[in-house]
Amino acid sequence: MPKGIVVVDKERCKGCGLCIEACPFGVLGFSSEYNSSGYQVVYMEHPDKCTGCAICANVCPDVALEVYRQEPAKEAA
Amino acid sequence: MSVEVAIPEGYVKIFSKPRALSDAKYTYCPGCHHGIITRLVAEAIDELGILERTVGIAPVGCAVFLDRFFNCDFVQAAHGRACAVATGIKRARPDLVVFTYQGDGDLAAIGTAETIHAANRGENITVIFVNNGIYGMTGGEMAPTTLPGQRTTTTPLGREPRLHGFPLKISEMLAQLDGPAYITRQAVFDYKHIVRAKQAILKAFRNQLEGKGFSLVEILSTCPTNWRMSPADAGRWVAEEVVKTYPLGDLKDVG
Amino acid sequence: MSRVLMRGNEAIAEAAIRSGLKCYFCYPITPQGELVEYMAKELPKRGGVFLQAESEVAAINMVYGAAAAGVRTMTSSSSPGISLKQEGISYIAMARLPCVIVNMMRGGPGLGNIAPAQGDYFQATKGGGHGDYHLIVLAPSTVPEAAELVRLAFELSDKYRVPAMILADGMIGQMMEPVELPEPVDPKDIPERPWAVTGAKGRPRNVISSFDLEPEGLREMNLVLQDTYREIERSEVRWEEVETEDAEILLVAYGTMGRIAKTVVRLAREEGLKTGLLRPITLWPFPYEPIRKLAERVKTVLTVELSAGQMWEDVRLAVEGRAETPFYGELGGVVPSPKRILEEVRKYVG
Amino acid sequence: MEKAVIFAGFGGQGILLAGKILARAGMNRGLEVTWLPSYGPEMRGGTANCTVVVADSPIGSPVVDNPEALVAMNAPSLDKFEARVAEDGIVVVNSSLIKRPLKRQDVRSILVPVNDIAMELGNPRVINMVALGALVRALGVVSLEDVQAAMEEELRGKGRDKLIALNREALRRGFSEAEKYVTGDA
Repeated sequence: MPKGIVVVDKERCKGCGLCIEACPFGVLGFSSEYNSSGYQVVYMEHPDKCTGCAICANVCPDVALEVYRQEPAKEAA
Repeated sequence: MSVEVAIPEGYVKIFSKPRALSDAKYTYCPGCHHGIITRLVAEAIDELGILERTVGIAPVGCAVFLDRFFNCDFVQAAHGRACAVATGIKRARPDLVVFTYQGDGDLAAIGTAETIHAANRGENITVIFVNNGIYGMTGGEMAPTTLPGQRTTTTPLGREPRLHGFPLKISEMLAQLDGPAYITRQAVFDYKHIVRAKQAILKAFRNQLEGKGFSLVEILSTCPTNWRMSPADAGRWVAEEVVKTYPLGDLKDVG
Repeated sequence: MSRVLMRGNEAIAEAAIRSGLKCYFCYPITPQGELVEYMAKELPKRGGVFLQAESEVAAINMVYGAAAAGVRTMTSSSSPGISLKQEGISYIAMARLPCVIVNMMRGGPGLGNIAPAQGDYFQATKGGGHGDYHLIVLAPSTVPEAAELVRLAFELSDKYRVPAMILADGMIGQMMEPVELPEPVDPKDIPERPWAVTGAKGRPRNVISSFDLEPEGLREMNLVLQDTYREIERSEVRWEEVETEDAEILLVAYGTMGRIAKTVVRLAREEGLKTGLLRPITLWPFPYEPIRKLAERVKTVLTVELSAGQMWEDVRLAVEGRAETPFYGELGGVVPSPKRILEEVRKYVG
Repeated sequence: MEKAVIFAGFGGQGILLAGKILARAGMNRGLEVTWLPSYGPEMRGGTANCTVVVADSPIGSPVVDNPEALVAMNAPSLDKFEARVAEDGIVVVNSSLIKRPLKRQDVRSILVPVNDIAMELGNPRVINMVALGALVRALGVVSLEDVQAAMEEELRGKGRDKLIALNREALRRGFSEAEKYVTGDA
């Protein structure tokens, strides 16, 4: 399981690509999908590489990304 | 969010849209830094827990629809007059947290007088000044902050300082005054700078809560549409070129 | 002469340059952005001065200065910007300085929106700023006519030393049509300005001023203005009539609404409704007399405007009870379609 | 003859240029034309449309209730304008982005996978020319050669000369794509 998951709000995404550029691990890419406005939306091209750092969401100008991270297991101790 | 993805167990949400923002989609162009700056202001309002007593002043320009994006009270000001409107609100109801959000045309051209005099009076307001060196909404005309040589629709051969004046350094000017408490210049072209800009915005709001007076955060921004650059190239242009004319950092801080 | 496909804003700019424009001052506002951009690109190349001011207030005062210095000068803006300029326009009117002001009207009041509207009719035709004055107000309804009226605006403004306004709206500014541009003016045909401040070398000094603290003096200045206005009212009224000969109902509409009304006349005639149109081209001076004459013959004079009924007041002053004078208007930048107006026509005729 | 077309899509699809090229082609034929854009602050990030009227006599209203043709480049555009198309009118549908069938039975739909054709041609930016080519075939007021010439006038000397050949081809592809829908036409 990857450490992080990025969820794209396809209707908010304007396909500017800033998140793709900013991701340190090359997780994101353009999908072949267009939203109803006609923008080519972003998706997790390599989900296994995601660390859940949320840099993508921070640079996203359209607040189109939500980020989830795996809870640390050590809390059980 | 219109999201259908099921998140497996064991994951926690660590980033989502701030509460201060509404569900309305931004009207900014793809890749425009305005969207980041707008979100940072909303995050600051969330973190300080002041949504219910905040009043924003929407300018004329690309952020003219700002009131749609926020969940707090808003007033729409005439072009350039945001600081005067903010002054009136703050004087009438000092308990409110009042901020303006203005572009360079609004704040540094037609509103220069209002800006300088509000700063000089030390009005206890927070000013977010988005500087992208161009008039975005009207079609990419020269702004007072346009760089020398920069092509705009009203400087088709590039800004020539002898004809069109020099870049107006509003933050440096305001820092000379006795009125302001905090004047800083930030940028949002990468993660590190976004984090710093957020801290500056938080401080500018905290200053108001503590009664310290006029705080202005200038944020270097992009206009991919009118600069005719890709969003990524526009960010690099800020990082490599714009900062030479507009160096980042605090210009005044009374602490 | 060949036709060029141009936006209204660009056609106005080009026509102004060909009319001998020397100095243009502006502040950006939609929907006249292309006019500003065209000037920025073209005017300096052709020996003129283009300057983007820090505000409309500054821009109109720059026009005041350039006009005082004796050159053909112009500014352009849209409704909220024109409101800001009113103080300066009042000074210019009293100082008797010729200049051209373009107002590409948008929806108001306040910030309103940038859709086409005609809510600035009162402001344009009744003065607008403080004091007793008028502008010569010309209202084009097509892009080619806009180009033509720019030339006329400079000529009338120079002839009477009264500022002239082109009153159009965002639709005319933004749309494109084929235009035949006017020939460039011969500088020799631009009237001399012996009153201008050009340096008092070899002549008594010239003073451009809009005030006299002595009431008798100020009255004299006002009387000169009023005499000029009466002369303009006698000589410069312009209008167009369409199918008025046998009309039972007369539409009165200007600018954008004027051209839409032409389609309404066509549609109404197709249904056998005897409909005509009077389209004022000068809004000040207003065509009271031609409307009055037609009101003797028709049953109904229907005013159609993109406002709550501003020109309607002048139409009723012209008709003075000779016919019924209903009104149909739209607000907020909503442009009624020809069919919608036809519904209004059917209420009164047929 | 007076025919109106609404071109609609989102900002960046080249809608306004497509309309302008049709207007120019009409003007070059000696016809009367008007080109009326929707304009505004939301134009770039939102929807864009323009209305072109081509006529053989002076045009009154540039605002049109029921256009003879609609070019719908994305789904919101079809939603917005479908109901207004004149009876027996034409709708050029960008079937790459619009998956739903027309609601109207009394108009002719011309399905053109505009984005896919543009990708085949190697440049997604020529979608507007593909759509315009299809419209021109269906409308029949100006010829393919007329719009190709008008397109050249529009692009020449503006740093876009290199794109002329590609745009010519895009117009032609759109034109022939519409062919099968209009066989039997004069």
